[in-house]
Amino acid sequence: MTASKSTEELTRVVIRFAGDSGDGMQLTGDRFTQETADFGNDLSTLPNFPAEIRAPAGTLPGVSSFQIHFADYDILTPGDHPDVLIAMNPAALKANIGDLQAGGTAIVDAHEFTDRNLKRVGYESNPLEDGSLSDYQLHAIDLTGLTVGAVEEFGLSRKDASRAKNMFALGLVSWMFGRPIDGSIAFLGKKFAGAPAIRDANVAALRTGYNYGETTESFAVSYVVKPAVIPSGRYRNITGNTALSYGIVAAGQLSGLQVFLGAYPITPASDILHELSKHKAFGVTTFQAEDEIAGVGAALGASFAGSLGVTTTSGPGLALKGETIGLGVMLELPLVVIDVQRGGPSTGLPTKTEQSDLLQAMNGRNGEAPVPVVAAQSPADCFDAAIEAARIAITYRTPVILLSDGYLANGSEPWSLPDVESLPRIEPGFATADPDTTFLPYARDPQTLARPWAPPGIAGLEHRIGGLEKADGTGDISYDPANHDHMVRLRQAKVDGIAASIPEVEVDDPDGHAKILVIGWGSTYGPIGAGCRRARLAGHRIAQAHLRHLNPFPANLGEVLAAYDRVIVPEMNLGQLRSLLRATYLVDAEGYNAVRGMPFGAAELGQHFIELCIKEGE
Amino acid sequence: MTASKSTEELTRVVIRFAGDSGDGMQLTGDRFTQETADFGNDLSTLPNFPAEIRAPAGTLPGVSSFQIHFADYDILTPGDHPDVLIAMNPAALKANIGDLQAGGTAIVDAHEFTDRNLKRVGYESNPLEDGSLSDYQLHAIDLTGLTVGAVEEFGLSRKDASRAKNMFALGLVSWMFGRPIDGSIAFLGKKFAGAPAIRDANVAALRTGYNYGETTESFAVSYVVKPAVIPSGRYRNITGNTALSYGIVAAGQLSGLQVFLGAYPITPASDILHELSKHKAFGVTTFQAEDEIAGVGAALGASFAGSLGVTTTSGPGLALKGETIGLGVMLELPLVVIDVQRGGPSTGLPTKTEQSDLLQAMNGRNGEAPVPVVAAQSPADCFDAAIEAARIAITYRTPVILLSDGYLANGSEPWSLPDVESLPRIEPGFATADPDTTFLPYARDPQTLARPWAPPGIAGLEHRIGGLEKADGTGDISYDPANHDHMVRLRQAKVDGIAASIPEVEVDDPDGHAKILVIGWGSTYGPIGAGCRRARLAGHRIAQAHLRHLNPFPANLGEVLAAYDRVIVPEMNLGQLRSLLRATYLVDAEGYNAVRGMPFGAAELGQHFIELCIKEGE
Amino acid sequence: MSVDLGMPQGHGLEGVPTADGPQTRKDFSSDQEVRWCPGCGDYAILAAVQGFMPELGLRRENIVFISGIGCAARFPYYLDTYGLHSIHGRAPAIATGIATTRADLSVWVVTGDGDALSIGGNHLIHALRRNVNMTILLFNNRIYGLTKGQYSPTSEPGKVTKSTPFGSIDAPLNPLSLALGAEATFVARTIDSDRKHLTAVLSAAARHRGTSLVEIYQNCPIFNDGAFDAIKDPETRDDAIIPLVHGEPIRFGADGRLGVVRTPGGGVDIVEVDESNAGDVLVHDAHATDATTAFALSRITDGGAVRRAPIGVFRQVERPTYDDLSREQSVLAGEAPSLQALLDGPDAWTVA
Amino acid sequence: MSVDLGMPQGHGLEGVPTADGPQTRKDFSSDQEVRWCPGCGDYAILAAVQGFMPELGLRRENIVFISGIGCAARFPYYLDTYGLHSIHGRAPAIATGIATTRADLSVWVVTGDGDALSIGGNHLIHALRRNVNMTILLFNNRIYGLTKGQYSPTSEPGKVTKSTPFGSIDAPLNPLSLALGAEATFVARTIDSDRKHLTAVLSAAARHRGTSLVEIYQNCPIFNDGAFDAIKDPETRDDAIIPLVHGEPIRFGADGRLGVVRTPGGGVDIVEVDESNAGDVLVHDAHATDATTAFALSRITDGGAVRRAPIGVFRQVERPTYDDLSREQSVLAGEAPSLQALLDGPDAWTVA
Ligand SMILES: Cc1ncc(C[n+]2csc(CCOP(=O)(O)OP(=O)(O)O)c2C)c(N)n1
Ligand SMILES: Cc1ncc(C[n+]2csc(CCOP(=O)(O)OP(=O)(O)O)c2C)c(N)n1
Ligand code: SF4
Ligand code: SF4
Ligand SMILES: [Mg+2]
Ligand SMILES: [Mg+2]
Repeated sequence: MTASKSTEELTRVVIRFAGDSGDGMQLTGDRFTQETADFGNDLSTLPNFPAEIRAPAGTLPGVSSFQIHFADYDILTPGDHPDVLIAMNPAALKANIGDLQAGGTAIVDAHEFTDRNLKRVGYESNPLEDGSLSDYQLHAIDLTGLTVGAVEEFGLSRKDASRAKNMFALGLVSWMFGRPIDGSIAFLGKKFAGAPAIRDANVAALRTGYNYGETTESFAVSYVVKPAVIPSGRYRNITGNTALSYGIVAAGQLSGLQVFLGAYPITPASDILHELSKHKAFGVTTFQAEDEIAGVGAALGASFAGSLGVTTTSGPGLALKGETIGLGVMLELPLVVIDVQRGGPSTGLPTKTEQSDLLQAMNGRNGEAPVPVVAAQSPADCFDAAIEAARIAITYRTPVILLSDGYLANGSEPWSLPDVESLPRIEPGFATADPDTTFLPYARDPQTLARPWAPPGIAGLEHRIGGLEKADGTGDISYDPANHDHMVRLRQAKVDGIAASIPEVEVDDPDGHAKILVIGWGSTYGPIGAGCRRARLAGHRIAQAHLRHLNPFPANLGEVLAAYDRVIVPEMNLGQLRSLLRATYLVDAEGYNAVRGMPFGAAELGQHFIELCIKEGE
Repeated sequence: MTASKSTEELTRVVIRFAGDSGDGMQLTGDRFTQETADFGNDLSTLPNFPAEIRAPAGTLPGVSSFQIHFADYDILTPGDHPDVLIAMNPAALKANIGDLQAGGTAIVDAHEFTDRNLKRVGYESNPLEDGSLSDYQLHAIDLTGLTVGAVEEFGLSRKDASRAKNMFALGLVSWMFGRPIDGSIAFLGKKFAGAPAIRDANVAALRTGYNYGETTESFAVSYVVKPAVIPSGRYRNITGNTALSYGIVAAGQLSGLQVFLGAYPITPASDILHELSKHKAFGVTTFQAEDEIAGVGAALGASFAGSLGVTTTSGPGLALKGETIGLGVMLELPLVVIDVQRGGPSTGLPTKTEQSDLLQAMNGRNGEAPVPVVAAQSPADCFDAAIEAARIAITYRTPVILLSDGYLANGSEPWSLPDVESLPRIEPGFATADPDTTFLPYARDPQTLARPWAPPGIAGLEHRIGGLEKADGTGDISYDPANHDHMVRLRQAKVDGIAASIPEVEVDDPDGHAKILVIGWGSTYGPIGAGCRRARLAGHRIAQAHLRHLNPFPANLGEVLAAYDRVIVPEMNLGQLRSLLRATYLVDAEGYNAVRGMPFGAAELGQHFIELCIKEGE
Repeated sequence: MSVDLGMPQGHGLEGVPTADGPQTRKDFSSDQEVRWCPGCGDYAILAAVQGFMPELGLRRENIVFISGIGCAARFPYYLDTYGLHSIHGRAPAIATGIATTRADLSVWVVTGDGDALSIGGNHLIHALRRNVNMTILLFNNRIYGLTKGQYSPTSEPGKVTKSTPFGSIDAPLNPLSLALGAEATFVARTIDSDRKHLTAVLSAAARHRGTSLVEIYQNCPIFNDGAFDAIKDPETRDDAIIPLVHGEPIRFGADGRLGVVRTPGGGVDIVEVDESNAGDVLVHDAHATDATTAFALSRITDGGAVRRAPIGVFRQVERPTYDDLSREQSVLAGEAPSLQALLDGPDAWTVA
Repeated sequence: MSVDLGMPQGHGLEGVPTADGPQTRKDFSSDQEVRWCPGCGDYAILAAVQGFMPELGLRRENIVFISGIGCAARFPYYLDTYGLHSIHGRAPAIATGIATTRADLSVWVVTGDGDALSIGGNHLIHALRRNVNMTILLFNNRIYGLTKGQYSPTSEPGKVTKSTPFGSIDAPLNPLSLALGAEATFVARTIDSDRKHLTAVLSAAARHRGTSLVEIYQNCPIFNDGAFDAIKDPETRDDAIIPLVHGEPIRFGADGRLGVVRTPGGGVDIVEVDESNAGDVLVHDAHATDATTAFALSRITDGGAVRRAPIGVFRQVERPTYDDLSREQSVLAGEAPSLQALLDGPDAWTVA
């Protein structure tokens, strides 16, 4: 960075890249994220794409965006309102300007602000000229023109040349925030190794953008966001879907089991199938089934045969899998069911996030069919959550539902890399034949109440099981009333007993004197934490707890809830955890609910918490 | 009745006919029931058949039975313990003797007690001879031999001749309790009109059995159970599945809508499909679909096209229909989903009763997908419950889940016949075209929040709807966050608002001073009521309430619950209503749960209530 | 079993009210913005359907389009008729409920290769065997478009996609063979880019009473571009497209230099035609009672990359439709007796 | 795509460990009481299977029977192997997971006409196209037994049952035509009452590598008694049963008086055979690459009452199996790299 420009220090920045679906905004965001990680900030990201594959160019539904929040301290959310908005066309501006922080910076590609394009999205006049953006620092730049100029020498068509404008924008913003671009240059080198002209054009655009910032007068200031003080260790940036996939791979390795994924593609879960299909070398077999029912059925079959059966889906798919999960409850076999929740009901908002499948996970099966439910709280946490789900499934011989959501799936954050050696092993404990005793497929481990897992292939353990009620011990079909009552309670007790193997819920209550407890589950962890921080910064006392286990609850949860005057449950649904807490603990838990297909904002929650604290005199 | 025998007066009797699946016990029970109805007793019945179609003759799993409880007062249950057991073979004796009242009467077909048959079911010695039945009044009669003798003249094969032994038994028991047999004779005449020899043999067996009782010395006493004082009116005996089918036929007539049933057979719901398939003349179309999903899909399609779409199933089928019901929630179209609950989870106990699908009905769909839930409380009540479900579905444009169960399905009781003219009409209120305004398929009726129902065929109302979130009013696809939040709440508010159209829950609290309230739903109505009677007869105060509507609850329910010190919720599950009450009203509702595939016994509940009352000093 | 009740049993549109006057393509365009990717084959199909609808001359309000989920399944939004964008794979089941209860509607199902053949395979084959009066347009792009490019049940083996980085290993379904195996009465194929042919096939399909299955080869430029190049490229298409015309010998290629003949093994094969063998060329009989030859023709297109494809109506035979028979039973059932009599039943008693 | 890795690609049982010594029928009888109705055809099939298993010579513990729901689906309980009585219609899907993960198991699916063709139709056709190594025994009694007698997708039209008091109105599926339309590699039919034939077909099916579909005509004396009388009654059966033997002319009837010939229309027909036309009789080729003739043969049995039925192996062709290819890809993927390296990825950084 030359001295000719002044720099300003910031603690945190939120940037949103927005453009047409074809403009490469996700890639741009990914690169900026990697640069930011390389630089050493803490960060959190949130991509946002349209439901359409590629809506007509220049339309509002076609806008795709990527937001990154980075800071010199540990942050919890991808940020509420961008400080900087990059808008590659009028549609992107229109769709996103409302979110821009007052006084924030808008960088737009002036080239695209033609009458035709403006009209297409309903702008009556040109916002770059009509003064409507006067609340913002507007940089209207001919990004397209500058890019085309910069890459002239590589002999690309004008269309191809202009395609590199996202790299120009990346360069410019990288300069603004002092990001190192070497990594991105290397990346482009690899990505376009087969197409040198395109590679060179992209690199040139990137460099030109960077230099444009440095030389142009309109950018007077660049910003410094110091590296965060982060616990020492190795890190990488990771999305929830990737972390979850790795968790499944790791669970296979830790248990020594083959992994079999039976899945049917569905947004936003498909990427787990995509990722896992690459890892055959790790003993992972993936099966793209004809539908969700076949996916879970094949997974259950694989579990019967001695693999770790896994199935991935989203809400509508989970609805279809209910009957088969119920069979898994009866068969008492390991099965990991992953639901990456999206906006519902029905097809709903397929690309948006929501937490509205909790009660479906709890109850979406006929009969008394209890199933442990586990949830991930951040993108990187998906790794641990997946291992935990597999641990429970294998140890207790039961289907387990693991809840992620659309935000976790695609959002990313730095992940403190685990040391593989230190990850706990999972013991499948297969049954062995004992010539002196008859094999009882429904005998119980006294500790876990788990039954023996005896995949085919071992002489002496031949047995037949099925979905009809079975006699305790033998597993024979039984219509005996007392046995049925016993077995129903036994299956419930087995699931309840898992509580003994899970950590108590921890409360973050800095001085231990808060009267208000905020409790959540899943991806609201970040926003709730950020909201609590704001309340505390404003001088209030507020406690936070977050649940990994939704069924069974941690053993101390009742006590924890009872220790507070008010219990607040923010959820991206109409109050599903809240109703479970109320039913279980008779606590007058209050909801804070928004079902907008978007994560909560930290400011919104902070505001709400502050108001509550003021009322309570906290 | 001749004077040669003495008679004894009883107020109530429970009789169980038990035999091999092929012995015609259900028919025998049906006939005895009809005779009893003709005689004027109040009654309640409970058939019980094996899961196997026809298990090998003479085995325990092959035993089929039919129990009837009749009395000179209004009764509520089919009875806990039979006073009289008719056992057509050793298996039937073994399977049922444990239930017989101490001192009760056992009538057995001695002919079947051969060494081979005894051994088959594990009798080491002949119970008719070894004194093991000394606690009972045993009548070991060669029913087979007597029957064969009685029908000799009709020239049947010995096998065919012996088949009439169930009629011999019916005759004998009819004599014992002074039942009129003319109706049964007429019935046999019709049933076997095409086979005169068989007809005559059955009639002869029936008469001979009757006369056998009257003439044989071993039956010294016959019994009188006086007609019950029953409100005047016309009555018939009816099972829940038939009543439910009639309710659907009636709903079609009352609304003027065609009825379309899309169904896939499943025990114990199949008989509704069978019954409705007979009623094409009433505008009922039945479609046996390729699976449950197609069944509900076709029903929803029919609703879109302007019919009343109905689908029938049991638990596993409901699990499969979840996704489509969710579509119905989004489309806001009428749809009646009937779940005749059976023992779960998974295939469970297909021929047994249970109440364990309540939470599945509430939550078995992705996203926030609220659906009204209605339950029937007795066999005859299935008629009213079906009409109520249809009323809500049509009026509020919503899927409604109607819960019945295996006991209601096959159990029967006298039904006070409604006067068709007095049944309330249901107004479909189809949308009409207005040339001056654009049609808004998601506009709202201000009262009900229902949207317009505009089946194809009307010019000017053309519209496209689907499972993606829709903009308020227009119904266009909308990804707008605020709109989604609004619509999620609107759909919930519509369902909640149904409470305004349902009666308040009534409490049976004779003097208004009970401290304990027992509240239930579904088929436990009878046993709970009988249990409360027992507690009151024992001098205790106890209140009873029973819910027809599980979602939304009646408006006054919270108040009602709050008025009692203790709230007891007996359920044939592990506490599903209980958890809903706790979550909704924060009331410390206590469960009384048994999951045995059988209705509660009145004595068992009575005992439990009495203990509670004693503890509470009531 | 089937009785003549003067019920609509003629062509597929009998019983559907006709329009009062002429219609235009605009009458069938809804106000919704079309949201497929630029260059998607779905646009051409939409244009063809919108252009074709006025030819049918039906009242717009008596037309219903039902779809499942997928790119193709957005179709109903763009037509100003009644429409239902349902859930994945279930459109044929939903349409069965509509068609069975409403003889006065023209019922169309729009579906994709994943929607119809993967999750929805069972509903498809059951609709076909029942022969419910509806027209199913199966947009076959041999890929899952909406979920961004996984292989589908019609993708060629070895296909590298996001979910099959090492190549797919499933033999694909041939939609037409499957339909013929499922007792279909109308089976046809056409191409997104050939508007005239597409329109002709749609017209035949709509007029067929029963379930008409029309496979439409549809290019997905984003995830499976060029899947049908062999039959679209002017260089190769003449030798690749095999038009089937009832009653005509099956000849194709420049100047009809190629023809389809039966093989001794019972199938069909393609030969160069000259005077010596012109008489052997198979004369297409779409109305053959036996579906075997139609099946043989469907096998010309194997599961790999499309190199050769018969287009046109493979089979069209008459069989009573499920919905007509259902309505017939209702008519035969006669007038409703009194509801009171039904409720009372034969065994009611009176308590005074 | 397929590489020779010395993996089991031979017959269907390659890779399954064989028994140490001879086995008897008793080794395969479990201790569970058999609970079908007296006279049910399922007994005969069970006896045949129990009798046949020792012939296979496999270790009992490496055999798995998977079923759905129905009377037929109780089958696994009675065999002393590993068994899974699953849920309605899903057995082929569950078996796919088992077969794909375990090359050392002999996988059998037992299903009914409702289980396989109604609710389970989709899983069936997808198993067939994938050619997963398993043998599917489809007990076709043309009725729903377990739910007490509703018509099924194979019931003849007009069937009066509890759910169709006025007669059914659906054209039935022909299980073999459907399978052939779904790219099946092994398709056969046999009869419950013909133990020898049943055993021979089972043997061929088990040895076929891939999905073998065996339709077994099974009498349900309770709800559909006599459905197969024409082919069982000694009076009529000779003219009704058409045995298919690979490489042999298809002749049947007393002294082979009848034979199957091709028709000019492309199908097959039955003629009286004499010297003049003996040469025209079709020689059965179960291994024909083209499935057309097998399809034609499947059409001999129409959807009505069974009057004539070819039995034997209609089609048996080699095609790589899904499970072998899946395992092959795993082998090709090589040794697992380190898990740590996977987690770290290429872009990790270190904070000191
Ligand atoms: C129950 C359910 N499962 C999965 C999905 C995700 N999904 C939507 S469309 C689709 C496949 C689309 O492929 P195709 O039918 O070929 O349509 P195309 O997009 O290619 O037109 C899938 C898997 C869904 N919406 N619902
Ligand atoms: C999800 C589900 N739907 C319906 C049923 C009820 N059911 C059990 S078996 C069966 C059909 C049986 O017919 P088939 O497969 O022909 O077997 P069969 O009894 O004739 O041997 C049905 C409908 C069920 N058990 N589960
Ligand atoms: S993804 Fe393919 S099929 Fe879907 S809209 Fe785009 S081009 Fe068309
Ligand atoms: S109902 Fe039919 S198929 Fe089922 S066991 Fe009885 S005879 Fe066999
Ligand atoms: Mg497709
Ligand atoms: Mg059957």
